[in-house]
Amino acid sequence: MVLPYWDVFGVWIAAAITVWLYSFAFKDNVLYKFSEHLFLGVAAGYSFTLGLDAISRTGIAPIVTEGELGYIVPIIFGLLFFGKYLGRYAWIARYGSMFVLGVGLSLAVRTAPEAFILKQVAASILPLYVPGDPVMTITHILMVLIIIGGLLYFVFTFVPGGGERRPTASYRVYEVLTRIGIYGMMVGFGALFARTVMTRVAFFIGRLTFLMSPEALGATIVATILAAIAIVYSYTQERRRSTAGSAQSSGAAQTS
Amino acid sequence: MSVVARRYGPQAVILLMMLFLLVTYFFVMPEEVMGFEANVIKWGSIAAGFAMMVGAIDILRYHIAFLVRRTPGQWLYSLVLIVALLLTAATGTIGVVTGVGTTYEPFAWLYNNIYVPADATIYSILVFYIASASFRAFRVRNAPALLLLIVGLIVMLGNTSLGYVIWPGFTPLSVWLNKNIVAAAFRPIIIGAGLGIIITGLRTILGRELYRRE
Amino acid sequence: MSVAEKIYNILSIRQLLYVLLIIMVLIPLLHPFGIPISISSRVREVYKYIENLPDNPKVLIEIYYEPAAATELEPAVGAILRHLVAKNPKIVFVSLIATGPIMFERLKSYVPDVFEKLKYGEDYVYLGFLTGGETACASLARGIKEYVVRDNYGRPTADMPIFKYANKAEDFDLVIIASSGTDVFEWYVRQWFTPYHVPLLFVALSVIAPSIEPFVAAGQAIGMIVGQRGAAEYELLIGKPGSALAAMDAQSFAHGLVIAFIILGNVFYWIIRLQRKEIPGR
Amino acid sequence: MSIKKFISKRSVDSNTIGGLALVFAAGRGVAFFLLLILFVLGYYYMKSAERGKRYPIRRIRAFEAVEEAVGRAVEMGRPIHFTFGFGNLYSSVAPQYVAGLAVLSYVARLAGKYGARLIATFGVPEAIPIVEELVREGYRSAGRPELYKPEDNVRYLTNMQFAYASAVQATLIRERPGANIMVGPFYAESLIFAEAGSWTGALQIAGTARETQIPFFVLVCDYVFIGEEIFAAAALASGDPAIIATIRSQDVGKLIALALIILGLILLPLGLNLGNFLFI
Repeated sequence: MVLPYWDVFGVWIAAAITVWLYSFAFKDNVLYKFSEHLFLGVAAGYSFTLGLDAISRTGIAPIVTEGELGYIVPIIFGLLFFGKYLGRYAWIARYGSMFVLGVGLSLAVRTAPEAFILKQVAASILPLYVPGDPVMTITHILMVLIIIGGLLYFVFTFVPGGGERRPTASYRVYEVLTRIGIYGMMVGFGALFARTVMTRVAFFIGRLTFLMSPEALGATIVATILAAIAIVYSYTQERRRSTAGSAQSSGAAQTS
Repeated sequence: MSVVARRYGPQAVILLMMLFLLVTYFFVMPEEVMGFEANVIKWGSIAAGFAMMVGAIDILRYHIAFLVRRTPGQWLYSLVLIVALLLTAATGTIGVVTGVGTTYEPFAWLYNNIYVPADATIYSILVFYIASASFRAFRVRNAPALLLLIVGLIVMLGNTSLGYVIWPGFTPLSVWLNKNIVAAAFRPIIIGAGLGIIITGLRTILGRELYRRE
Repeated sequence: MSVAEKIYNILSIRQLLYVLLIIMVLIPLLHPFGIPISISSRVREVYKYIENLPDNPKVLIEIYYEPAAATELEPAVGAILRHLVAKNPKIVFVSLIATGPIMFERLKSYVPDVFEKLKYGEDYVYLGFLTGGETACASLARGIKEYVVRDNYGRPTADMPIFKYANKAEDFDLVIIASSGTDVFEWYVRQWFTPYHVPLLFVALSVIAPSIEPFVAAGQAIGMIVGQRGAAEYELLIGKPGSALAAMDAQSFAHGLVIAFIILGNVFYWIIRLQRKEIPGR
Repeated sequence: MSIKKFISKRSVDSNTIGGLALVFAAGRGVAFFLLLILFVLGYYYMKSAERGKRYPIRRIRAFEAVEEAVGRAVEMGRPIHFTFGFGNLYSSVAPQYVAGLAVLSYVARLAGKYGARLIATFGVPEAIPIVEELVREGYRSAGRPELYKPEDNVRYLTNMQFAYASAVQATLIRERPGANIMVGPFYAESLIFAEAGSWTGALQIAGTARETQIPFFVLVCDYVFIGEEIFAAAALASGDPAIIATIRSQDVGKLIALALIILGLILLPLGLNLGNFLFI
C-alpha cells in the first residue's frame, strides 16, 4: 500500500521535472541537467525492464510452458550481444545486430512494393474529367501533375543532359514538371507543419493544466523560482567563462 | 576461419531470414510454416530484448566512469542517473519476475511520476521550438517558400476558431488542400522511399551495406 | 542601425517569444473567452449517427492511448459518453495497450456524472489490458465472455448480466476506438468490420487523422472525431462545454501567435534586406 | 537448398500433384514481380558497374555539403555531431537506419581524414556493435586510429523517444558541434534537434524518409535529403561504384510507376481501372 505522502511527493517531483525540463528552451541550466539525467536513468531502467520482459514473456515462457524449442534461436543470438565485452571476440555481437536487422529489413522489403508503390500508384489514377464538377476536374489534373512532377524530381540517373541547363525540348519539359512537383511538395510541407501545431499545443495545454492543478501548484511555483535562479546562474557562468576564455586565448592558441 | 565467421557469417544470417520471410509472404504456405513465420517475426523482438539490456548496462558503465573519475560538473549528475537507473531496473525486474509486470507499486510510482511527465514535457517543448522556428526559419526567400508559408497559414487558420472569425472559408479550404493536394504531394515521396527500401534490402543481402572491405 | 533592425534583434531573442507564448496560452485557460467555432460536417455526422442509435444500444469502447495523448482524446470520449448515457446503453470497455487501465481510471474521474448512472456488471464493464494485439481483437469478436474469463478487477465475467445482451460482435450496435496510434484502427477494420460489418467510430489525434482518412472514405468506419477541435465541436453539439472547448480558445491564441511570428519574421527580414541590399545574419 | 525443394517437400493439400505448389498469396502476385524486377535490375547494374560502366548521378546538394560541413567544423575547432534516430532494428523503418549508418561511416572516414572529433549519438540498442565498428573503421581507414575514443565518439543514449531527445538536445548545446548531421527515421524529435542545433550556429544537414518529419528539416536545416535522397546519399557515401549503380534500378522503378500511372489515366475513361489489377 503506497502511503499518501508518497503520492503527494510524486506530484511534486512531476511538477518540478516538468518546469525544469521546459527551462532548457530558455537556457541550459543545472536543474535541466538534473531532470534530464533523472529522466534518462528511469528511461534506461524502463528499457532494461522491457528487454527483460520481452525475453521472459515472449522468449522463455513458450519454451518452458509450450515446449517451443525454436525460441532458443533468438535467445542464443540475443546472448551474442554480450559478446561486446569479450575484447578480441567483440565482433560476434554483430551476429545479434544482423539477426534483428534481418527481421526488420524483411518486414520492410516485403511490404514495400504493395504499400509504398502499388497502393500509391493505384491512388494516383484519378478521373481527369469529372462531368458536372469543374472543381474536381481541375483538382485531379493538378494532383496528377504534382505526382508526375514529384516522381521526376526523384529521378537521379535519367536526367536529360545530366542536369546542366540545356535548351533541349525534353529538358524544358523535365524542368517544368519537376518545378510543379517541388511546388506540390512545398504545399504538402506547409500543410503538415501547420497540422502538427494543433497536437503540440494540446499536449502543452495538458501539461499547463496539470501544473496549475491544486495539488501541483505549490511545487510549480517553487520549481519556477528555482529554475529562474538556475538560468541566471548559468548566464553568469557563461559570461565568466567567455571573459576568462578571451583573456586566455589572446595569450595562447586555443587547443582544439 | 575468422574472416569467414566475421565477415560472411552475419551476411548469411540476413540472407537466410530475408529469403524465408519473403517466400512465406508472397506464396501460399502450409499452416505450420505460417505458424513458424509468425514465430520468426517475434524472434526479432526477443533478441532485441538482450540488446536493450546491454544498452542499459553500457549507459551504466558510461556514467560510472564519470563517477570514478570525479569529472567536474558531471559526476554528480551521473550519480543521479545511476541511482535512478538501478532503482527502476530493480523494481522493474521484481515486477517481471513476480509476474505482476509494470503494475508493481514502486515501479509504477517511478513510471507515473518521473517517466510519464518528462515524456509529455519533452514532447510538448516542441511548442516553444515551433514558435522560435516560425519567427527565425520560416523565411520566404523564393517562390516555393512563399507557397509553403501561404498554405501553412491557411491550414492553421482552418484548424482553429481564429480562422472562423476572419473568414469561414478557411476550414473547408484547408480540408480541400489536405484531402487532395497534400495527399498527392506526398505520393512521389512515398513511392521513392519504397524503392529506396527495396534496394537497401538488396544491397544488405549482397553484403554491400555496413561492411567495409579495406 | 535602423529601427527595423533594432526591433528585429529584440524579437530574435527566443526567450522573449517563449514568455509571450506562455502568457497567450495561460490567459484563455484561466479565463475562457468562448470564441465561436464552426461545427464541421464530419462531427455533425457522428452526432447524428449516435442520436439515431436504438434505445439501450450495445457499444464496445477501445481505450488505446497513453497519458501524453489523453489531453486530446479523453475530452472526445467523455463527450460521446455523456451523449450515450442518455440512451441507457450497455458498454463494454477494453484496452489492447498496457497504459489502458491507467487511462480508464482517469476517464472515470473525467466524467463521474456518466459512471454514476451506470451499474457495473449490468450497464458497463471494463475488461482491462489484453495482450496479443490483433489476435486478441479477433478473439473478442467471437465471444467476449468465453475469451476474457476475468475483468480488469479480477471479477469473473461468466455471471455478469451485461454479456447476456452484448457478447459477440453481431450483438454490438457500435464500436468506438480512441487511439493515439494507427495500427489498432486497422485491427478493428479487419477483425470486426470486414467479417461482421459492425459500425466503427474512430477517435484520433489530429496528427494521425490523414493516415486513417482512407478507412472513413471507404465506408469502413461511420466517422471520425479528430483532435481537440473535434472534441470541442462535440461538446458544443451536446450542449455540455468541457475542457476541450476551453482549450480551443488557448489553441486559437497559440496559433494566432505562431502566425504573427511567421508574418513578423518575414516583414522585418524583407525590410532590412531592402534597406541593406544583403541578408542579415541567420 | 533451393526454394523449390523446400516448398515441394511441404506441399499443401491434395490438389498439388507432387512437385511445386507455388501459389501466390492473394493480392501479392504483381507486388512479387515488381520486387523481382527491381532485385534483378539492381544486381545487373551492380555487375555492369563492376565491369567499368558508370551511371552519373544528378547533383544532390546536401551530400556535397557533408564534406564542407566537416571541414568547416575542424576550422572552427568544434566537434561534429551525427545521429540516426531511436527505436529497434526489427521495426519496418530498419532500411532508414541502414541508410543512416552508411552516411555515419562516410562521416567517420571524413573525421579521420580531417582529424575531427566525431560524436555519434543514437537510440538503437541493437546497432551498438555496428556503430562502434563503423566509427573505429572510419578513423582507422583514414590513418588516424589514435583519434578513436569509444566513450566519446559512440554514445548510445536510450531507445525511449523523448529521453533520447532530451539527451541529444543537451549534447548539441553543451558540445557546440560545428556540424550537425541527422540521417535516419525521425519522429516528433526532428524539430527538437534542428532547433537546438540552430542555436549554436552549427551547419545542419538532415534527411529522413518519414514524410511527416521532412517539413521541419526543410524549414530549419541548411541542407536536406528529402525522402528517397537519404538512400541515394547512403549509396554515394559508400564511394563504391557498384553500390552507386544500384540507384539506377530505383530510377527504373520510378519509370515503371510513372508508366503505370499514365497507362491507368488513359484506360480509366475507357472504363478500366488499372488500380484493381495491381493487387491480383
